[in-house]
Amino acid sequence: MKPTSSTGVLGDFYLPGDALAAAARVRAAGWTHFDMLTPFPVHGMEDAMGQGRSWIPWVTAGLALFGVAFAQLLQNYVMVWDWPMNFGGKPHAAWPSFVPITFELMVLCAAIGSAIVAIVAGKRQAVPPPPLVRTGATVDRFVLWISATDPKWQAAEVQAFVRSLGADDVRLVDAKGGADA
Amino acid sequence: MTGRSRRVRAAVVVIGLLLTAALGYAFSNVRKGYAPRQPIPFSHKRMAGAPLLQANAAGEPVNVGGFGIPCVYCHTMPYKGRHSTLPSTAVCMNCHSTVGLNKEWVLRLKEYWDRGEPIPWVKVHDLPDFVYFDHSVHLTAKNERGEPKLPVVEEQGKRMPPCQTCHGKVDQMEIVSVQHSFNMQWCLDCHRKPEMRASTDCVACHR
Amino acid sequence: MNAHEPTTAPDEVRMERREFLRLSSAAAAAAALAGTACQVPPETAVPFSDMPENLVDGMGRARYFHTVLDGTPVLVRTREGRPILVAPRDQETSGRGLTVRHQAALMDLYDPDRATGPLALRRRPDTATPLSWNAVSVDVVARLRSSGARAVLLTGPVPGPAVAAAIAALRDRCGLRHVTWTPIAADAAVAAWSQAFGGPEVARPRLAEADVILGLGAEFLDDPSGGLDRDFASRRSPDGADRPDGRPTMSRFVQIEGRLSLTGANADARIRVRDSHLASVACALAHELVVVRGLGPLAGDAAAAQALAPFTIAAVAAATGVPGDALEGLAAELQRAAGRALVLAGGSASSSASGVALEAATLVLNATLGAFDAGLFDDTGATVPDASGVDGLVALADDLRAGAIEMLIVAGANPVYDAPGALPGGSFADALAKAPFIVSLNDRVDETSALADVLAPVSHPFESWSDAALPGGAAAIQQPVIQPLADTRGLLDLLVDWAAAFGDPASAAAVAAAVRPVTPPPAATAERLPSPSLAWHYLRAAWAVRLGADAGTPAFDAAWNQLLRAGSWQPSARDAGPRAVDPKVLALLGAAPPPPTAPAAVELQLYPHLALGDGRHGNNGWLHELPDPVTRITWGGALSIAPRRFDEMGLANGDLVEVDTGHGTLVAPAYRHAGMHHDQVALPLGLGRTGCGPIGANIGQNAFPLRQNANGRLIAAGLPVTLRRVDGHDRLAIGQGSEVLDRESRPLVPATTLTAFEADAAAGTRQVAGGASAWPEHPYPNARWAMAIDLSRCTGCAKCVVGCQAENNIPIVGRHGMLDGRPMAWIRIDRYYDAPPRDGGWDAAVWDGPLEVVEEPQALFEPMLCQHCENAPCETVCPFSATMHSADGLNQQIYNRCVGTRYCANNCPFKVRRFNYWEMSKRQESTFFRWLVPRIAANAELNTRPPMQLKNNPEVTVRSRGVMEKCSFCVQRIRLARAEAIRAGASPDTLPDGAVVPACMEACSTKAITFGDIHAPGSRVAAQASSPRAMRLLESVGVKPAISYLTKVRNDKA
Amino acid sequence: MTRPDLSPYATVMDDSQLTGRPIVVPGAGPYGGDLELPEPLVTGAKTWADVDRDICMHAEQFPTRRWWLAFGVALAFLGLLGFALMTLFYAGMGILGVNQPVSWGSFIINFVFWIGIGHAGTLISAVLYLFRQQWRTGINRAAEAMTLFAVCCAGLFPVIHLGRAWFAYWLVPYPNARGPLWVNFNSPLAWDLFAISTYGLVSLTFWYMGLLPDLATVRDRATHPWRRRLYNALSFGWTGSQRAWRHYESAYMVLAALATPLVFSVHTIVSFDFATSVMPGWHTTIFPPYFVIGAIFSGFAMVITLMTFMRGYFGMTHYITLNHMENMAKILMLTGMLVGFAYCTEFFMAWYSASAWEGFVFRNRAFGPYGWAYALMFTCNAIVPQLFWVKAMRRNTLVLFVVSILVNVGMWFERYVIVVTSLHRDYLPSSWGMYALTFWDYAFLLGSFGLFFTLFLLFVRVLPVVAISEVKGVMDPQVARGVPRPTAVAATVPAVPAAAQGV
Repeated sequence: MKPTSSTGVLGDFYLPGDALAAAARVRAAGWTHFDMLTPFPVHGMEDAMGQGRSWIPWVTAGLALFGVAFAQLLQNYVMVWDWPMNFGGKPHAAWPSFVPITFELMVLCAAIGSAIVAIVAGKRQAVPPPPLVRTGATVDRFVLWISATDPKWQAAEVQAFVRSLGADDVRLVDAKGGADA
Repeated sequence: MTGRSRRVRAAVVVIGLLLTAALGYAFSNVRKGYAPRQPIPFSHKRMAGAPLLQANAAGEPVNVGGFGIPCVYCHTMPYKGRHSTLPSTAVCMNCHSTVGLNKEWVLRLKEYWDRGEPIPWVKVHDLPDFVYFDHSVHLTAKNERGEPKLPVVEEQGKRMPPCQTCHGKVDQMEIVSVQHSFNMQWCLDCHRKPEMRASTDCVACHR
Repeated sequence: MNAHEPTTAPDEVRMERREFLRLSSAAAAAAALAGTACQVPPETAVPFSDMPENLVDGMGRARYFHTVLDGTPVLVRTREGRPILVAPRDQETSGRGLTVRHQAALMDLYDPDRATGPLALRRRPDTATPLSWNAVSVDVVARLRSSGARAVLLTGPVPGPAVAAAIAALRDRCGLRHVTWTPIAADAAVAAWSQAFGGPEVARPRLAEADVILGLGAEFLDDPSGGLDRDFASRRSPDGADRPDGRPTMSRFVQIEGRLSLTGANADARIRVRDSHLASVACALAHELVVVRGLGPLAGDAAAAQALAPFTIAAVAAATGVPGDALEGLAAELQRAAGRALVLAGGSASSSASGVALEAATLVLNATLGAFDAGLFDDTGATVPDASGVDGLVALADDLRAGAIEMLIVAGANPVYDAPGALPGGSFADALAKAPFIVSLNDRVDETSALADVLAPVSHPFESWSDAALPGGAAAIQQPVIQPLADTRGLLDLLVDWAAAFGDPASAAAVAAAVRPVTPPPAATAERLPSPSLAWHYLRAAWAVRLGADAGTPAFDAAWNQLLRAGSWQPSARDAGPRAVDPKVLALLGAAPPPPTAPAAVELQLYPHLALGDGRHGNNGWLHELPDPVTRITWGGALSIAPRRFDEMGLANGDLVEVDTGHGTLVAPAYRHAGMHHDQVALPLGLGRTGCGPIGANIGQNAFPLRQNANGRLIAAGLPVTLRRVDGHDRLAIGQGSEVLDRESRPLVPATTLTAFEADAAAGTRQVAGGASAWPEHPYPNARWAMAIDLSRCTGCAKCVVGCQAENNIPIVGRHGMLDGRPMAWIRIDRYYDAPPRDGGWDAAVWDGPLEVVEEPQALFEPMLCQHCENAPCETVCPFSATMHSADGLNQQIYNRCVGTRYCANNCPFKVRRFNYWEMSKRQESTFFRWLVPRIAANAELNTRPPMQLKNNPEVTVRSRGVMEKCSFCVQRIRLARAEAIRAGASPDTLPDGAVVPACMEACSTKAITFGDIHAPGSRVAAQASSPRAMRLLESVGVKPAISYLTKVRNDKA
Repeated sequence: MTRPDLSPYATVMDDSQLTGRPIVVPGAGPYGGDLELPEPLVTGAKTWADVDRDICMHAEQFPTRRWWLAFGVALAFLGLLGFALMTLFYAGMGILGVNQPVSWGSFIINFVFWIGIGHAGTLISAVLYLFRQQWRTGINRAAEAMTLFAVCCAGLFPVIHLGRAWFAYWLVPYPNARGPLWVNFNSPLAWDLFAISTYGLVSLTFWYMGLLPDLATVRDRATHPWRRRLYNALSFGWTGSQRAWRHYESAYMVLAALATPLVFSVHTIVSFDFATSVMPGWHTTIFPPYFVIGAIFSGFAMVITLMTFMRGYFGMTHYITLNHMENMAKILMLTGMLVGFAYCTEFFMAWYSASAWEGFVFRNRAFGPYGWAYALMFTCNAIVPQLFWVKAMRRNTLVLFVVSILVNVGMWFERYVIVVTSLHRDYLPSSWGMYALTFWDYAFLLGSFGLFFTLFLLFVRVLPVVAISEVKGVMDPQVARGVPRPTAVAATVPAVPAAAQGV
């Protein structure tokens, strides 16, 4: 079978600790196109997989600044520049009045933007995701996924390696989503 | 995602945006181009347009252009009152009791006159009821130098009242249609010009 | 198309037609396209077929006409032939003034419940069928001919000389008997003046000349039709700033009365005396002045001493409970002011059994104080008050019962509603049933018309020609200001028409002139149509005599047109020599009854409702909705009970109480009326109509039947009654929240005494100052509009309220709307009772009407309208930008932008913003929702029935539901003045002072309101705003109102 | 270090065995002392697979009769809301009790009430998340859903309370042909638009972010292909990939950090509606904290109400245990006392300011014609929660339920007191008036509950009502693990090479 980007090997673990250890060993063994599918986030996993901190907070900061700038520009354009009106004797640029909306737009841009970026970033990984098979990773399995796109890929070898990590139910999957144990 | 579905999606977005823009345009310019059907198809071009003499088959000069009747002959009040006023049928009958009685529409005019019934003209330049527009102040307002803020139009050696500024070249229209958007933005475009020194207070028009 | 026209059109025409078809289809397509894009539906613009010559300049502009209404000359503003405002004339010198009924006359004119043409009622209004005027006239003339003296014309007070002459002509020619019936008559005054001076003419007091005024139940401010409010207010100028001579002048006004009237509420000092004791108290003052102090021409007169003998101050004080020293002090004050003092009676108290004695004592007092000699009475302004007693009505009822009447014509009288309940032999309605034939000339199927055979509705005065007598022999022309809205005829037209049938030469001449064809009449109408100008011909002929020129001559035409432009005609001034009181008047004092022996007895006063008067305009929603200035009750009346008695009876406002006069009972909701005498209760007259139409029907209780007939006089005050609380509650629609104001905690009304004012001109204006503003002020380089309201001049008469309502298209919310707390009036007159602060506590504010405040109340009136604050809190909070400041300092409210958050109304400290909770201008048709929410139908009935819409001012947007509105400082008038300036080539930004007069200022007869541009040269409002008396409200809140209130100064210098 | 004996965990099978105190394992401490272990957050010795089944069950089986009953009642009230809306739009604001001095009435009360309710969900999610309160996992999903539905109800009222609601869109500053005529950014109502829509959107995002893994769980349990496709699309094809978890967790933390000040800002801005006005009784700087704490208070009360409902109706006692309830009771008591403190502070400030206007308004609040409402408010909000000083009361679900209802009654009346008593007697005594609810006011109030419960019941029918992945994360793996094999495999796995660490 010709490996495609959806081909790879899955292997199950039953405890988060086991999964952590396995991930660390996969990484130590030089694999790069691997992933760990878990029912809940496992503390320390990005460390074990060598991923480092997420860059999402930087996105958040940028979007927050955009929100602030947009809110200030909007309000000053409307109230001061485009059609200044006398509302209750207040000056046109009554800056305290602009604070709430500035804050809200900052939060809005930062929060919605961060969430969208995080979801998109989660989807667009260098490592191709496994095809949608019932991995059990949404129930109670911690599933190791090694993609066929990894330069070290050798189907049989990989399965043996995964078994050697203590994984249960090690199987090869292909693009059709079928598992081939 | 395939390229095809990508294109479909892009098309949907573009069409959506275009629709929104079109709707926005339609809503903002609902008045522009409005040219309702009138009970009598009065031709401003014929009545108010510039005369144009041409020789007919017999070589006699015939006016194929307009009669050059000034606007205020019929719309009498723009300098004095809020409304420019439509002429009463009697004004039409000043001439048409003797002139043009071979024309179908003149006969219809005469029928109205004979019945004593007013002619139910359809308003062309119809502002909402909450807008208080005053023709006279627009025509008589002077700037600091004492010149009319709305300049008098000089055309073919004749000084014409600046009706055209808003109403367009009615004397060239067979059927009168609205030439501008007649929305608040359009009003303000003029009112905001510094040299106009016009009020942009809300109560200038709404009260 | 005519047959002789060519059947085939020339080429040119066909070309045109093709062209047209092409273009019109394009236009239709464009219209359809535009229609899909929410184009408003096409609107037609219908010009005249042949424009009347005099309208050429009048399109879109207001035109003003002088006419006369209910005896007062008025100025009527019309637009395109519709009256839209009734206003006073500029300089009113006729000795008459407008009342709220004049201001509200538009609602009578456009009343949808007026009859639209003659009806054959046959005493069954539900099966009425229309009649033609021709049939009515033929029938009436035939019956008049056959009945002779057995025909009776029953009218209200005769409005003018022309109608009087026409009636006289009819009476002379056909033997018709004329009976007049005035429901509320000044018979006591007429009796006393006739006795004293030998004639019924009552001279007009010169309040502007009097330094001290003593009111004995006087009500000249409650009923300002005599124009006395102007004169009174002209002497309420503590700083003289608003007077031509610039000299301060304050008269002192002491009122003695039993019910707190609007007049008493404006008094500097007030003594509570029940109505039946007023005459005794007046006599006691007379005794003190004439007998004890020997003042005046009657001093030393034995007859006078004898007549006044029982009324020593001690005796009267003992009998009435009035402190003797108060009376002595008052007598001393009057003595000091002799020659400058006036004593006035003539209020509701004069309709008590001792009313004639009261009026007589008043005359004695005036004579004693030298008021007549000093010229404090003006004979050039003398009037003969309507005083037809009840005798005529009683005799008529007797004749009806005896079958002596064959035909009764009722014109402008409604005795079934307003006759006393206990006539000898039964009610008037029963007597009417005996009449074989009744024609009613009233304007609708009212209580009396319902019993008639034929209703021949007369036009409103604004629709017909007539004239009216003014005080001092002057007269005014009543010229129509609109064509009759329905098939009605003017009263004078009818009378002239009928008199002509009997050969009266003047009438016949008028008819002949009227039917002389000007243009050939349409052939289709075969019957003889008297021209609507029949009365015009009659009037011109009659007035030709007065104007001293022959009718038809150019000189007469000029004089006539001049008269129409001036509005009234003044005879050459008559000599107003001093009057001498005939001592015979002393005999009337004997009529004063001995003080009642049973002190616990409660007596009843029936007083004319301030807005509705005698109830003739019972279907007028503006009048019903106007809060009574004193009680603040709208849409109905209440039994006023003194606060202490009210509390003793354990009542709450609105609890039902039965009043028993011995020959009639009435159940009415109770009201805790501040300042009532403990032993007096009061009920308004003029309510409880049943036949006026759905707007006013069954609002309040009809108290007319409680009046008693005593020797030809109708007794309406001092009636002994017993009160009994009955089960039930009828909520009072009171147009005000709390009524007591402690000015120390809440410095909302600047008020002080003259003593304090002379010591410190800023007395009474102190309040907590506001902090500094965080922001710089906005510049106002051009005009800046502002208002000043002089509370010393304001009498609280509420004419401004109605004037504003008419000018600004303000709907009526009805009784339910007032009960729901949703009034719409843009200006209201707040009435407070001044209270000292309570001791101690972090909340010492007094607001709940404690007895010590409301038993002897000191009333404060404060017109409250949008203050157009510089720092308007309402503007800040509107998210839609529907309200903001204009460049000339107006607080603009833009209805078409308003979405109705009502945040502005919340944030208005003055609560002057009004929200359209319902659709008031359009009828909503859904049967289901009209059933589910009955107020939809109720509001439609009050506001949307044609021809009500004709009253609307086209210069002001009619607001839809869901929109906030408020006083605009009559911005439409400002904009019109600016437009006028632009047309005249002047700068619209620098209008001269006085160029803009808002409706409230126009309606104000006492000149309490001043409006203008504070930047204009010589601006009066700027001067007033910078006066030390000026106070801008709520300085501590920092809103900076554009309205300055000038201190109300109470003259405490006895 | 030896593993402590965790057998007490296994013995904790259900609510009745929870004590609300740590489990003491004698002698199990690292130095031989007693070891205090927290009681488990999930009882019943559930495995991770059990969690899936227990929670997804409600979204998978045909609705029970009880659900239909509840849904029917909720729908009836929603129908009432619809009918009332039709009447309102046809007849106008006049059908309500609002009038001249009291221009804001039940609609604004309901608005503030619902917005307040809507605060607990995001607070539980965000603030408790930031404070690492793991017990939040049992209730946060339902609480966030409650937030959203409460914001829906809240968002309804400012729109329909407009006189011309069909022009509500003018509040959005969009370019237009009127000049363009923009909005007035000085107005707190303009701030409200941004605050509430931001809050709604961020809460929705937060809630949806939390739902993503659980939607994948539902997908993976689905039997019908369309259902599978639907939930797959809804979960954006979630696989549980660590590479997605990494950004997910970061974003979730960021959202929590943003939502926390947002929660405080929203009610702060709502309080500005009142605090920036010039009305005595409204114009006060205490309003922002006062409103926020009241919102948290009422929100937690509503959470307690709903959780009682879910425990009883949907058998969620193993996930929403008495310990959860007790924790919420503690918060309720704390916030109740803070609210009571705010009430007293208001009076102090009114007295201390020496402003006659302010003094009168507060006296009138407590002793004026609406004193009954004030008494009701004070009793329900400041006195009744004092019950929770007694532990037995905190652990009695009936008491909790009754108190939570009372608190929300009290909080509704708090807004009633604030809105009505400040307006009905303000500066000018002449314009004082009274306010009373009409039938339609009640219809809208009840109808909004209909809307809320309809949405909530639909939510429990189609989505996991407990945050499955988060609950799994706080369960003891030894108890909850998928396959009951000994930990031998893990023990045999060699230690992580040092080279892989610390990268």
